Amino acid sequence: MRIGVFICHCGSNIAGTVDCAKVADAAKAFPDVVHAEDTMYACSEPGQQGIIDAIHEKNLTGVVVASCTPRMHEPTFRRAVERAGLNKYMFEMANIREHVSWIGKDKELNTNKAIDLVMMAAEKLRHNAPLMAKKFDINKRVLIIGGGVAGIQAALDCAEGGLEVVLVEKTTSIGGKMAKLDKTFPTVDCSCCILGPKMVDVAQHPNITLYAHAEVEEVNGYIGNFEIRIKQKTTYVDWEKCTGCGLCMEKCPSKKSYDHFNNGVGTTTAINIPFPQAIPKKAKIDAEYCRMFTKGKCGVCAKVCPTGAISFEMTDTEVTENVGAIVAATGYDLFDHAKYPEYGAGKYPDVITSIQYERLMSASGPTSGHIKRPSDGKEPKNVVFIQCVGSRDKSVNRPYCSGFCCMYTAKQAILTKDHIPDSRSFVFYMDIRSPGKDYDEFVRRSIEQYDTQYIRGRVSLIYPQGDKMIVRGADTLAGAQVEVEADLVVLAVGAESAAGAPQLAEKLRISYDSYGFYMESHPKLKPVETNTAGVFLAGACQGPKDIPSSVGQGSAAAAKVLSLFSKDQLESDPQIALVNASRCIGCYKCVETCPFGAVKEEQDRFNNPKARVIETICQGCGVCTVTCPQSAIQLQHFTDNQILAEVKALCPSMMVKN
Amino acid sequence: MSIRISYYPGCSGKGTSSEYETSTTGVCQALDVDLVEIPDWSCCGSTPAHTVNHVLSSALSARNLTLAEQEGFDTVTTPCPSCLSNLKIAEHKMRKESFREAVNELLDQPYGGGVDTKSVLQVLVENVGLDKVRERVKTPLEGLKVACYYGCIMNRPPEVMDFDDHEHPMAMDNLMEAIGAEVIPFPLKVECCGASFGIPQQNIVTTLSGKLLEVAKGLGVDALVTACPLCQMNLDLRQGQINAAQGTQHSLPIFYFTQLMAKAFDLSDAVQGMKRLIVNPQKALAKIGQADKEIA
Amino acid sequence: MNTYKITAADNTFTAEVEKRSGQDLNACYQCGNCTAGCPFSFAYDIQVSNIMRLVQIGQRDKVLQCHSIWLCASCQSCTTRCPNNIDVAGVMDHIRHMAREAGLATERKVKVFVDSFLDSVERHGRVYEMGLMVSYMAKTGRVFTDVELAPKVLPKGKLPLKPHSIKGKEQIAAIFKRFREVKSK
Amino acid sequence: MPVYDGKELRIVGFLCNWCSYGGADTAGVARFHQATDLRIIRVPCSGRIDPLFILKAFQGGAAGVLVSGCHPRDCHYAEGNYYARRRLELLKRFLPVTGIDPERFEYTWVSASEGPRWQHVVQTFTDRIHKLGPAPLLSEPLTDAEMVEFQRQVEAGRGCGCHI
Amino acid sequence: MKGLEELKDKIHEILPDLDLVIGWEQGYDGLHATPLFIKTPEDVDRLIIGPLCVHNLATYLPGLKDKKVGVIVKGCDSRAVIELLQEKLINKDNVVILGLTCDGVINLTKLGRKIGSLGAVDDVKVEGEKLNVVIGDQQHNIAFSEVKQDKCENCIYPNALVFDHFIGEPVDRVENVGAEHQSLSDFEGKSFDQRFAFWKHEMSRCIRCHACRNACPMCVCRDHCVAMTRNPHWLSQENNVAENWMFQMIHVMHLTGRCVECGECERACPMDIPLMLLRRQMNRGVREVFDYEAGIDAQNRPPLLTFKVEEDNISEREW
Repeated sequence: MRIGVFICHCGSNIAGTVDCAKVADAAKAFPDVVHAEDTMYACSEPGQQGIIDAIHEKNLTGVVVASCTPRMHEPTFRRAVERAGLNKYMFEMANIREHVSWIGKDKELNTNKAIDLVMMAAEKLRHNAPLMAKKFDINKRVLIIGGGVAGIQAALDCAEGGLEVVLVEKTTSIGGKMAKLDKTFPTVDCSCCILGPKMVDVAQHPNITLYAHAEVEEVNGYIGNFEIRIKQKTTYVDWEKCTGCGLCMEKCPSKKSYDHFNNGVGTTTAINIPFPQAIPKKAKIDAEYCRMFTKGKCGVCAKVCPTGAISFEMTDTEVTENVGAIVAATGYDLFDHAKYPEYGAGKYPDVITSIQYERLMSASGPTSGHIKRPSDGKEPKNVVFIQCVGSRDKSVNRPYCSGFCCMYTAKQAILTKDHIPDSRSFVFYMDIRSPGKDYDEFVRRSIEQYDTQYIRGRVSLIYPQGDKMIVRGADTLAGAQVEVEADLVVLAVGAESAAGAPQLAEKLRISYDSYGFYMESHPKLKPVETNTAGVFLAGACQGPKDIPSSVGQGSAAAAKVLSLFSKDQLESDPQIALVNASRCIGCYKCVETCPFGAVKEEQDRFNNPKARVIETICQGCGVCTVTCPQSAIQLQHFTDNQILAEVKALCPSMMVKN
Repeated sequence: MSIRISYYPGCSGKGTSSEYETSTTGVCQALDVDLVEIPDWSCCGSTPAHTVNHVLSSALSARNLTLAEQEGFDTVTTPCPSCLSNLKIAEHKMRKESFREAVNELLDQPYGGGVDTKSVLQVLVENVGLDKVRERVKTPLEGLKVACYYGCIMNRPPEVMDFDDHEHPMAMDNLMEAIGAEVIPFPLKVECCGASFGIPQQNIVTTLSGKLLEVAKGLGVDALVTACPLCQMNLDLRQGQINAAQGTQHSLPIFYFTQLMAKAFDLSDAVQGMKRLIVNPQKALAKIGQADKEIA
Repeated sequence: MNTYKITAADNTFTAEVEKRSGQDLNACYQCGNCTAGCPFSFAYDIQVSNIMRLVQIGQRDKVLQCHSIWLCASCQSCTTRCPNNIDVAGVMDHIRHMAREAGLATERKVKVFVDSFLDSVERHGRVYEMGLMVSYMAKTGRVFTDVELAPKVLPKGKLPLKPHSIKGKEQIAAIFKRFREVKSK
Repeated sequence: MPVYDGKELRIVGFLCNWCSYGGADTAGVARFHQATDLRIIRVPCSGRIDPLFILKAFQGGAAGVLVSGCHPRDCHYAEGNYYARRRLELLKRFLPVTGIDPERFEYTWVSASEGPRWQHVVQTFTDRIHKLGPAPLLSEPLTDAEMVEFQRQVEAGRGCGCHI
Repeated sequence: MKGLEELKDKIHEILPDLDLVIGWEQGYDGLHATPLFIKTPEDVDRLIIGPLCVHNLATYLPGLKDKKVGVIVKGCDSRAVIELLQEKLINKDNVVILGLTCDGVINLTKLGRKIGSLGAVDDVKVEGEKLNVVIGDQQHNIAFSEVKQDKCENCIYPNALVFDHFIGEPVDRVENVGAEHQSLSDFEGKSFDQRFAFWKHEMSRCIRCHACRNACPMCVCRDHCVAMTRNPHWLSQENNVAENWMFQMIHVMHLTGRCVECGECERACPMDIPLMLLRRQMNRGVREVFDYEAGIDAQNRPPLLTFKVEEDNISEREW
């Protein structure tokens, strides 16, 4: 083999703490290395050309690049060596940036370590073999999980692009958090008026199949061919028959049910349609409150329903859908302020959350858009907004900024003045974060034109005195403690990952961070991809996001799916397991351990039992390779010989006396 | 089933809070809690010690923990939150080796660690239990409307004190309810009364304790119930000073929770120590049982 | 007000406070929650969040000479509610230790009260409240401190006129003695 | 390359591509400084790690071997780390009989987002290995002169060299 | 071992339906038994059973997978059969198991240490607990317990666990059930360095003859053993301590959760390397972590071929 080695400086990123020339020099002495050089930016156009030229000039048959993590640029360099006519698997990378120059301070030690890593890569490369990808058919349907604005956008874009879409929504209506909002910043246009038509489009689009009140139970398969098991949770109402007339809601005697859509502001009936614009507009019985379930008798809804849609015996059902790609758009949840006992831990009726305030202001809300405080129904005159409740707070394990609270608080202060002209709004804030088109102007408008009193400091304590809430905070700009006698306190609760997000991630086999937000493939360059091929992200499931960003990501994910499906066949990754039939004794232990059922029991022409790997099913984990005592089944590109070569390079047992 | 536990009365129990001491021991006896006083216990150092030096403060506390340990106890109980805080913090800090060594350097006998301290309140609520308290009640305090004030350090910082909610503690509220009193939630349960500044900075105490009395008055309660000698002294003994400074006319009795328990248990007057209170509690105490009569 | 010369500031001060208290003061983002909750803020000359800031920018003299550090009662409001889990009350305690060691005591009465208290403990093993009052009044010259309370307290038998010393009071005295020896090293 | 005398010990890491290798990258991106001893071998999944690779490293004189994969339930391949956990736990319990201190081998779980945790793992493990010192060797290393002779023989075609 | 005549009768009865039956016969001297492959009724006459019948005949089964085979097994040997069935390495339909009860078999190394040369033994008789060894006109009377195989010392499976025909009456389990072999705890008295040095010395004696592997009923790879190939290249052909050590490690690791402790490896080793120490340690781990013993129930899943999401005895490794 003729190996070429390229040591990247990455500007000063690597060269700052690694002597790249020395590494290249050392590499020249390695077996089979015929060329070694250091280069400023290996990934740049001239850098890649240099590699291609060297392959041609020196007749290289394999290439090692020592630069950043292979998780970043391995595909880049593989394409480069392919352009030069080599098989792209005749390439290895040594990670001397993330694993060397960025973590070690001592240049001498770093250089020595870089030499080791290059040697390991070269030794592995000596055992590499060209691999060829196979092509397989794909199912051009897409599953979108979550019917908030991001999921709606992704669904509509995919459907418009001609794809069949399966949309699964956890609650009984699509619309997500946006459907609950009164107005949106910075335009103060009606949230439901701009979202409503999109929701109707989803309902009417011939390419979209909507499963509301449903959840993804199980995901099997791989890019191009996923099999999804969906649980259709019982509603006790036959939606084929339900016309959404609402007669059941009028007659239901259990009127004190928790109103999920209104976040507990006001109550609803045990059988209900969550809101007038709901899609699908169908009723569901909340068994926790329904008298038929709690007391065993009632059945009023069943009697009044004109289509006979009520069925108390209904149970969960399951459906299976086959798709080729998945978009997770599961959104976020709001921080539970019970974790702040100093703010009453949810016990004071006049200390409410921002989303409850949205519902209070909404014309379709429980107060028909009149702001009335929950304790006594009076119109509040002094309204205090507290920012960063469950954001930027290490003590409740929420150190991150939720990003949108500053903006919605400015909006809510403006709307408060619109609703109650003689009211005063006070906003306790730490910093105002308003990067975005017309965002900061909007905050200034709240301050300058709507006389919102912004107070820089956190609130330490809220307690009731008479019919007021005493809010004790700090004004750090004045260097003083301050107190506000408030009629109503609105907590700007931050975003946290949706309930059940980690469990879904495990089903999808994607990663999530310690707060439950899904990990994108690359924070800058692959913001809607995941590390699992065929699974994409949209919206706040990846991290807190406002509406424009969520919509943008919904479209971006749709574009990714459409471009994936622009081909009729996909290339399979050849880094999969392969059986050496002459070594296989047919014990089928690999069949037992394969997580994907990718190994099949077969017989050769002499009727000897042999294992065979089904290429399109194998995902390349290598569990089988370790299971096999004869090492007959080998994971390509990570064979025993390749890994042993690396181990032996580091721990050369032959360098010893007998 | 009786409980045997090491007991640290604290200096004020032998002086300004003697009624807390008598009612505590009386109530514990009535509930089969055997308080074994630490022999020859010494002052924990209170706030002054830790404001001077943490090693000194912990040394003064640790001496007492060692004495309890030698008696074969792993838990000490004390009525006083200030003592509680010092003993608990000493144990907490001394889990760090370098700190423990520095403290032991000051001591005749080194402290080995591992002795926990609980407030009497915690022992009554957690070890004795509200059911047993309810059983022991002879005269329920029906008709008496109280608010419970816990003081600032009984539950804080939560990672050290490890008892009840640190902003809205309920232990005393539940206990008062168990003996029949009507309990109004006090919004400033853990707000500071001014602590030991009564002597050097009287205005601090009159302002902060004045605030507490003001809020309590707004709730329409007959009395405040406390668990801390310093809080009780600031609110009771200095109520006149507060009235003078704030221009108010408060006359709100300030009980120790153990006094009201003694009352409900029908323990002797000497145990109850009601006469030792500065603000006359008779009017409030007269309400007990009145509610029933009104209905009748 | 002075211009703080930030670059000329005393870096060692910040480091010393961090080392003594074991707290990371860089974690403080000046939200003001400590000031917001502090019951004593009305009596402070510098608010606690401002003290944290002044420590961050190394203003040793300003901090050690302030009155607030003597008026903090360690009620733990700040520590309990700090969003960055900083033990603010602990930091205040340590700054007060540093002021004491530097011979500073802007609130002399507070210092004298503390000294009198510990004096009493050192002498008797426990606090002798009556003796403490006498000692305090003698040192401050404020003979009428709480004198109006005397008629209320004395008949209640709450202030014993004799100290009750404990048997092991020498052990307590030894603690103080060793403490002073260690400190003087 | 021989290890740096007095400064480094030979520590080999086997990391799964999806979680722990990513976690090590995350630590690098955040510039979380770490001891330099560790050399990482990237494998697709902890389920690909044959305990024999670890013994092979010890055979070759490794002072420590660290394995890290996705947290249980988070495996990119759904089940690989469950198999790994069984294999590695048994290896760790087997090692004492060989005379290799089981403290020289450790396995753990680090996700792609856990940069700080990775730093902590590396630092803790490296410190531990430095306390234990260099590994016992099955044979004495060649002297420089013997090494030259060995290479001469290889070049002369007398040694097969296939074991490099 | 009892019931030779009953056994012979049974073999005569079943032989017509089988290709062969595997048993033991007297070897080249009075001391050695050797495997007997019975194909004709005449062969049956040569059959012996007794304390000399050390060989685990299950070792031959995987190689005779397609034949109809009868096999005679002691309690310990039967575990190997079960493990082979568990791993589907043999087909139960093709095997007829003749189960014996056993009160221990001889360890020739131990005997050799007692009587010096093993060269010219004429006869060995067992009389109760006594072993009578005849060499020419010399007679050695030795307590049988002193020259038993290690595995017999605290054997808990004296009767065959699986059988189609059981010969004789099952005996009760002996005392000391389940106790770990003394050698392991003795070895643990040594420091890590001493243990390492011990193996370094033992492995310097290993001649890589592969007898341990060939005797092992679980080593079914045979011609495809990774110790004998360059692809993959786990071992070089160099004969040195490090490579010998690695060879033995491969053997142990490939037996993880499978070894039934029949002791054949150690018996077969011409250099008397105490290989069972390694296996006992591995089995201790399997027992502790999975509460599992290999070769007890053919329905059990070998521990490395399965997993639990929450393992009972593996603590999550928090740092």
